[in-house]
Amino acid sequence: MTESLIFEHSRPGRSASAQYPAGDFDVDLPAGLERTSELGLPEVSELQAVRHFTRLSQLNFSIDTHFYPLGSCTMKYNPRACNRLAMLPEFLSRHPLAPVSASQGFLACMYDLQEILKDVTGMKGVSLTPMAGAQGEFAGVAMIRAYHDARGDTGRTEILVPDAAHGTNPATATMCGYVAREIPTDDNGDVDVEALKAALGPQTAGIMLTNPSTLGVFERRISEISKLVHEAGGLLYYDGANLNAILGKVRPGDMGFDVIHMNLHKTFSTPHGGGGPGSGAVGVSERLLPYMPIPVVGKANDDSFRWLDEDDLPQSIGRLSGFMGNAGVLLRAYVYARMLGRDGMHRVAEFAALNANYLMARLEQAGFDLAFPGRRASHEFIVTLKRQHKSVGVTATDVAKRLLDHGFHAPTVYFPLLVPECLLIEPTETESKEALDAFVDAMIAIAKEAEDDIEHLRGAPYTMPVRRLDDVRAARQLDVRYQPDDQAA
Amino acid sequence: MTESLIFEHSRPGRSASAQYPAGDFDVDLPAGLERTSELGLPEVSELQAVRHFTRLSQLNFSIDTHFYPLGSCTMKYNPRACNRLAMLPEFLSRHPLAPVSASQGFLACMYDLQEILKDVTGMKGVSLTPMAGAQGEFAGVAMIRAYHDARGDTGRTEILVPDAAHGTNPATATMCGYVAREIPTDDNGDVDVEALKAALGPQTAGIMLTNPSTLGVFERRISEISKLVHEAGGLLYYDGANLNAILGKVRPGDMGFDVIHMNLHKTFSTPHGGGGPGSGAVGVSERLLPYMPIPVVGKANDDSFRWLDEDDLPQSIGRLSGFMGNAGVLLRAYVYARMLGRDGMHRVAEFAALNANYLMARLEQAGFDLAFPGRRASHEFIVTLKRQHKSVGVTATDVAKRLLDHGFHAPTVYFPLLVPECLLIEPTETESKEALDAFVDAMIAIAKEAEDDIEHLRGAPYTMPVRRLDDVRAARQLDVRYQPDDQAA
Amino acid sequence: MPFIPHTDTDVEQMLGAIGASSVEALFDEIPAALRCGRLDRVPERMTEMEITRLMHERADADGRPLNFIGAGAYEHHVPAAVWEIVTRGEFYSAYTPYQAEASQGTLQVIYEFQTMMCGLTGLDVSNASLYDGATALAEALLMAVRANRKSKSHRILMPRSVSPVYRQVVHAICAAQQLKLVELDYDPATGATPEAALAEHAGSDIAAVVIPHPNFFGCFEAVDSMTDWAHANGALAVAVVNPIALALTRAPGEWGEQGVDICCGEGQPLGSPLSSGGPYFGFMTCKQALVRQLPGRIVGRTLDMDGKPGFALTLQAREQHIRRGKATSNICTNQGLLVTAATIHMSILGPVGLQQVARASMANTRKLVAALTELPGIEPVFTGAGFHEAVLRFDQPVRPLVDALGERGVIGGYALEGVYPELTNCLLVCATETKTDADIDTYVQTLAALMRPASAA
Amino acid sequence: MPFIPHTDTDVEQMLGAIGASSVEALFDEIPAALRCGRLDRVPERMTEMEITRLMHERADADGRPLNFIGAGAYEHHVPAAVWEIVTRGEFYSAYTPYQAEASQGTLQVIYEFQTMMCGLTGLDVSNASLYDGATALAEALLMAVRANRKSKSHRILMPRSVSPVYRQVVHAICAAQQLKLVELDYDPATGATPEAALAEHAGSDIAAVVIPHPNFFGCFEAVDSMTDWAHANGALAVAVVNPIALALTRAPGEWGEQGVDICCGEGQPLGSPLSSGGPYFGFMTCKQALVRQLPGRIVGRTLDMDGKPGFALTLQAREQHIRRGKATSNICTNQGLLVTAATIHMSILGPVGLQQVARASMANTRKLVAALTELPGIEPVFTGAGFHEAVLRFDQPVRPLVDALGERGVIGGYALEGVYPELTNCLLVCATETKTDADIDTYVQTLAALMRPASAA
Ligand SMILES: Cc1ncc(COP(=O)(O)O)c(C=O)c1O
Ligand SMILES: Cc1ncc(COP(=O)(O)O)c(C=O)c1O
Repeated sequence: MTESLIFEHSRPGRSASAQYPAGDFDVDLPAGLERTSELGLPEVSELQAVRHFTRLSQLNFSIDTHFYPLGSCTMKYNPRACNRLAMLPEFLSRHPLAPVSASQGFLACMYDLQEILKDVTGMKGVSLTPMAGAQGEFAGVAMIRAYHDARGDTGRTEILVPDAAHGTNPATATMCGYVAREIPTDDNGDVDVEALKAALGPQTAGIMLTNPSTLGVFERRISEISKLVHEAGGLLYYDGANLNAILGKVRPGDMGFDVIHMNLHKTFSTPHGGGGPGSGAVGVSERLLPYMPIPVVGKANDDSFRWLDEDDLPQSIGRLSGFMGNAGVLLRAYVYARMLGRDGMHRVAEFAALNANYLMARLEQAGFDLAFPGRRASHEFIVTLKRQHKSVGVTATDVAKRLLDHGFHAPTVYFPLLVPECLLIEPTETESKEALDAFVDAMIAIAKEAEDDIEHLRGAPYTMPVRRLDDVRAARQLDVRYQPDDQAA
Repeated sequence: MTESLIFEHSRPGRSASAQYPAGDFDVDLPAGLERTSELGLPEVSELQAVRHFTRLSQLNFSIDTHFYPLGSCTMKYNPRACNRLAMLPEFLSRHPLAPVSASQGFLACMYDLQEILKDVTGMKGVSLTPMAGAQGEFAGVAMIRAYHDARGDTGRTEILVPDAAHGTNPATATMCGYVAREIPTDDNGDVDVEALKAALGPQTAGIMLTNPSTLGVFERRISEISKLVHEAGGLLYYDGANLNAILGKVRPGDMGFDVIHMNLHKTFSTPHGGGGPGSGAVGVSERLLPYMPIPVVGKANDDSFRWLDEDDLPQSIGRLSGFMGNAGVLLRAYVYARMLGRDGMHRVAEFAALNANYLMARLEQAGFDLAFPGRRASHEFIVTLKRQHKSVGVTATDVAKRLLDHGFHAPTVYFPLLVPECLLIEPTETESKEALDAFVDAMIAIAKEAEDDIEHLRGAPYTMPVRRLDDVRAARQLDVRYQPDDQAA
Repeated sequence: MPFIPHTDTDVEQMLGAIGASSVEALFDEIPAALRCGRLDRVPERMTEMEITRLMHERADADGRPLNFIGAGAYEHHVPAAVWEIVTRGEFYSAYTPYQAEASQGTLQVIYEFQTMMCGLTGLDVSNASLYDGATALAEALLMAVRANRKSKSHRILMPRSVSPVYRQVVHAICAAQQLKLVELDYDPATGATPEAALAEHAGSDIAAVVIPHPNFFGCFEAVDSMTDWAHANGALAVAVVNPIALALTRAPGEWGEQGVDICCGEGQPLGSPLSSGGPYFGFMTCKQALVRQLPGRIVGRTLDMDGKPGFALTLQAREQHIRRGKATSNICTNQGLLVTAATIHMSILGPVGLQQVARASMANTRKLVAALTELPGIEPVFTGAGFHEAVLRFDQPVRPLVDALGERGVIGGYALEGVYPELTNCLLVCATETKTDADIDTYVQTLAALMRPASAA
Repeated sequence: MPFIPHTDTDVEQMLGAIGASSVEALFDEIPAALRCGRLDRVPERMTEMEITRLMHERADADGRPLNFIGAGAYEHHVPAAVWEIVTRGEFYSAYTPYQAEASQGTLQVIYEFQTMMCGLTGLDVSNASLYDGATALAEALLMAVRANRKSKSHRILMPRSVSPVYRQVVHAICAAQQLKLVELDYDPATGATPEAALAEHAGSDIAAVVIPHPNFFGCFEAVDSMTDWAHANGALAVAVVNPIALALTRAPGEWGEQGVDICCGEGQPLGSPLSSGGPYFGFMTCKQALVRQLPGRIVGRTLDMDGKPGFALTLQAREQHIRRGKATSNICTNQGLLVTAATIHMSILGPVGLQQVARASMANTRKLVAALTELPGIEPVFTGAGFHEAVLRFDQPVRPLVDALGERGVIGGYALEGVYPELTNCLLVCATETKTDADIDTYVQTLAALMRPASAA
């Protein structure tokens, strides 16, 4: 099953005329400014568009159709109520610059959400404006910079980043004008504290950590690390993309972190949408409060809600979006948070950990190697195929592609980079035991196939709309837009 | 791709607890009335339900995914706006017995729709309450009965029905206490007027016709038939299930019909929903006005809208539904009618006929036999495989099943019953020429396959979730509910 | 041209292939005298943007008042997931599953639905839906008359405690087939049908007895003895039930000694929004022996050519498209999409959810009754325990109160005197799980303010 | 336990398989001192029914006033089909298409999107989105600095007619990488950047010139000469555009002699509802030569093992997950779902639809300006022809008027004095195709009633 390009359905003169105003309008463009080339948009009927995109959608795996144990991505159930309620006509039609008098309903939701996020992270202030994790990181590191700058402490040029960190961490450090310096991981998956000590110094602006780390294990010496970094004059940044691991169990604020971003599109279950939108709300400790990105929602004396902007936070790192970030995503997160409630927050990490540890135990019993045997899984864990790669040549990609044929989305592969042939597996708390068991069965079958018929395995997937795709060709013979005289690639 | 039964996902103690009130409630059931057996409902999580039903949906063909030329069913595009607007929270939450003061918005839509339907059918009154075509037929024939009864003309016991008529026509006559008497069709697809004359008499209560008939051709002698039936003291019923054929071209009222039902789920594009809901609004001529089913929407002196009920229409055939029929379907039809507007109404039949006649011409040119060559197609037409059945043994079912493999829903097969191995093909006005051309290509390929490899053709479909199903077994070894100790059928 | 994909070139080429000079020519078999002119009363077209605005305005005009009416249509919470899935194109825009292989989604949903309805009602077979609860009862009675082997009678014992509208609909649909409805009065104290009302008809030839559960007043009938009485008197027992009540009460298949023969009802409380009265769906289940008299579609599980299980419409020989004038009913299109909604709704709520909804609704109506009857001049009418509906008598005319409440955003109940002349000044009220204590208080306060002058008078 | 499927038996069996005594034991690596207590500020859970009601109440509190603000977010009709498809689970609940073979739907949508954006902007390559228009401009300028081979300068010429918020965002994001924004003032008569403002910087080392189209005031700039000036001075030309304007005006790829190098902008007008400011999406296209500097994801068409075409993410070596500290940007998650909406929106509207929307919006703003300036005390500020936005000066303070209008259900415009101190008493107003003559009249009448006393004063 494949679907031709929308442009191939196009015929000159066809249009969905219920969708735009008819008639001649009086417009006067400056001479010479008129459009001369085609717009390059397809000309199709409404039915053709509906059919095309409905069919395209069916070519996707998604949480709503498949178990999707993609590590570090928290593919859990996205309650449909969140979508429905965020899309009430009033919310959809509210202009971002509408006066606060016509915005109290919306602002109340945002204010409440800020309060909830403060509590679950143990931070003192929350700004909702960052539009994804990476922008939250940017906001966080920019606040660290603003903090040092405000104190005239301008010699700090480095941000420390564990080698296992997500790529956005070093990339963010760079965007904030810092040099990212890598700290190695020890054999148990913990930060190498000796190496950290060696790296710390007057040039240290801060460290970006996530705990549990992207290796899926809890950094047990966190208090010590926190002390070391603070003593060196640096601040601690918490990459809270994966708060699912600890929600209601331990709070970044209590671990000594100064700033955190959260991926609401993971922990707070807003949808991933095939690549976004996300939301990377940031929480800060007392000392970073003045630097939060604006706007933030505050309460006026009369208990009505109002925007806090540059007048209220003159030292803010400023604005990071045209308005206040991904408002509609925040509404979804808010609805989710209210449906979870206090006890539900505590349960998230409990059942995420239960599922991860169960799946880890079952896979280990089935003969798979864990990257960090003997450790607890957090909400995720790593299987390494290093041994099998050596013995029969199987790769993480082979297993990933074959899982698709078994009706499972693949785990994250080749991240973190330091574990060879790694599968980072995150089942999330919303999956049933049966789903996990079925996944184990598939993994066992694939391991057996690797032994018995590695060639067949390398040909996977067999049941998807396309067979394995040629990435090298994609990059070398770049074809990134349809041109009518194209032959099919 | 198949999906296990929802019951197989069930585990005792599992539930979607966001969806119901928690807590102990004080209820006092009469002693001995308490439930003793299980409810028999599955116990699944919200995600499991969402995933299960999303996956099930993908097993269906539908207009939104496939060309669906199902004759007599008018599978045209269902504009998404109709759905969205009918599902505005206010419409969804309106109780049917809410006072008219809180119902003016809804009633205005219904009143407007009545007016539009009057105009397009050329009738004097419209009642929207019947819930599908068959109930519209019931209402219509019941009005005919009420008319005769009111005049004391009680000896009329027969309803005439052409042999090509839809099964609902004779079934309706029976439900209304009449005997259905069949009138044969001549070789051109017209009613055999001589046979009609012979059948008419003092026992004739009326005739149920559709024009164009279910054979896809226009009954040219309709005025004569109308005159004959009226002269015999009978009334004319128009089965308006397929108004797509004539919308804006000729009106049943002008052809002399006394009563008509419309399938709004066909001509007015409300969705078929895998088997309903429909709407079978009825229109009547002057003489049947007093008998319309209630309620109807009227205007009060102050131009506000109000219900017309038994007080206003004391001779009404009565109520046919708990409230006023499928209100939400009527809202969809109303939105559609307003988006079409006057010119759009005229265009429906024009382009439905253009598509049907084009497809008919192309298939004839490709060597297929038409049931009524030399006639114009209405919105649909019939291909008969009689010749090919004789020569190579191919059946209409074979072609139907093989079309599925080509990505097309099958036409209607074996209806009308009098044409052997028939395919009743209705492309509708919302399909593009390319879709029709692709269908012709598939038909040609299948015809060739019938010649070359009939066995392979008989094995079709090959690409659906299941192969051809055993209907005989289904009826003989009746398995109509899941029982936990079942083996798979 | 909204919804029409044809370009000028398309039209030209197509006419060429047909050999017609114009689109008009395609209608040349229609006698010229019959051709219609402009449709003057159809307004000019609106764009989607314009109709969207108009519909919003009309929706706003009706608002979302606080609703305390039940009377056959109940406001329950429907999980958002239900309609987000139901309106997926593959369910929404598919036809009746005539081509089974390309309709396994719809067919499996119906099979699961049938299983759930059999479970809830404690019977063996379910159909795939009828139009609504009222027509389901009409079809059930026609079926009972066909199916009753002990009696050729067309007489039906019909309690007056059955919804008056249902009784009207049954009359409208069944009278032409000579069904005779014999009314049984209710006990003015309990609101239920007294044994004596049945006893009166002992020994007379009766096709079926209707047993409402709960009845229109929200009261429970003596379902066991009514079922047994029917069977003892050669009649079939036909239950008409609110499916939510079944979450807490004994299944009709288990009433009396043998259980009812046919059970039907309004499916709306299972996932259909109030929506001005429809689309809802009627359901019907029966004992295995009666399956060939069951009207409407039925889905069965069978095997494909490879021996793999799959689903298909079955026993179609009962239906109009095969049996024509001798079919079990003329029904064709039914309420498929609502069945899909119900199946998803019941799956998401599960047994516990449905029970909790039932309990909360009962408890809320109790609270509402308690709160309203604290106002002077309002008394409960019936003593029997009831489900989520109750009848209250006022010391003053209720219609003006209902109107006045309506203007204040409270839909206060259904005035019964139009349908039960003896119940003057009586209101049928209902509070489902959707009502909070604050809502009940709003009702009471609003009403109190309105009643004061009348009570004083 | 909302959203948790585990039964007690499951938990027991799972702990058994793990060899843990309790769920708590799974957290035994967390130092006890760090374990958190109850989350006191998180309220108790609400059922879906309860939160539904709360959200309805909050939505109602804000209502649906008549909106005449643009200022970077435009109210356009979005076909119902768009979001009914976008929110299908397969799009809504999928992740970034890392496993290409199981994500062909999303990937093909992005490929089609890229094609459309290249078409609209007249450039060669598009990415798969950035967060929003403001951050897209920031990324475009970082990219320009990286990509400019003629200059190592970090200076950017930034017209003051660019949205003030965009300039703030660019500053917040780019300052740490040493970008210097050099402001160019606008001509107080035309509202556009005068040639002289650029000329001042001739010969100085500049990385890029920003060209807004239309600018924040709704005015058109001299796009051709600005583009040529940039190229003549060794700078890259970076356009920041409203995509709707491109339906009627020359593509940035065709401005001046060589076209702009990079084009970016806010994608919101292409199918994203206003939604309080987001989620929207930023878009960015550029010349082929710059593709390796383009931030964000890019989808390419390639072949599978059988030689069949398919789609995959490509040129990932630009991105943070591969290049880490040296990536073109830190962006990872982008605005995929909005891109899906835009692709469907553009497909349904097509070229004619988009042009008609643009024309109707321009015409409506003209009408609005004409109607408002008929009131005494209101004058247009700029003479130049503009797009669907305009600046009006009042003879009295505008903020109180805006507030008072707001209370009457009219969102009257955006007061400019906060961001342009020189534009005291000035309002930026906008009327898209969604506004009728009656709406404009409502605005005028409401305003007239409010202004009278002040004008009289
Ligand atoms: C550990 C970690 N940090 C940061 C990010 C970046 O978040 P986003 O993709 O929302 O920018 C992710 C997710 O992709 C992540 O898993
Ligand atoms: C010609 C004709 N008459 C009547 C009907 C019955 O309509 P419904 O299925 O809505 O009851 C149909 C459709 O099935 C039909 O095609």
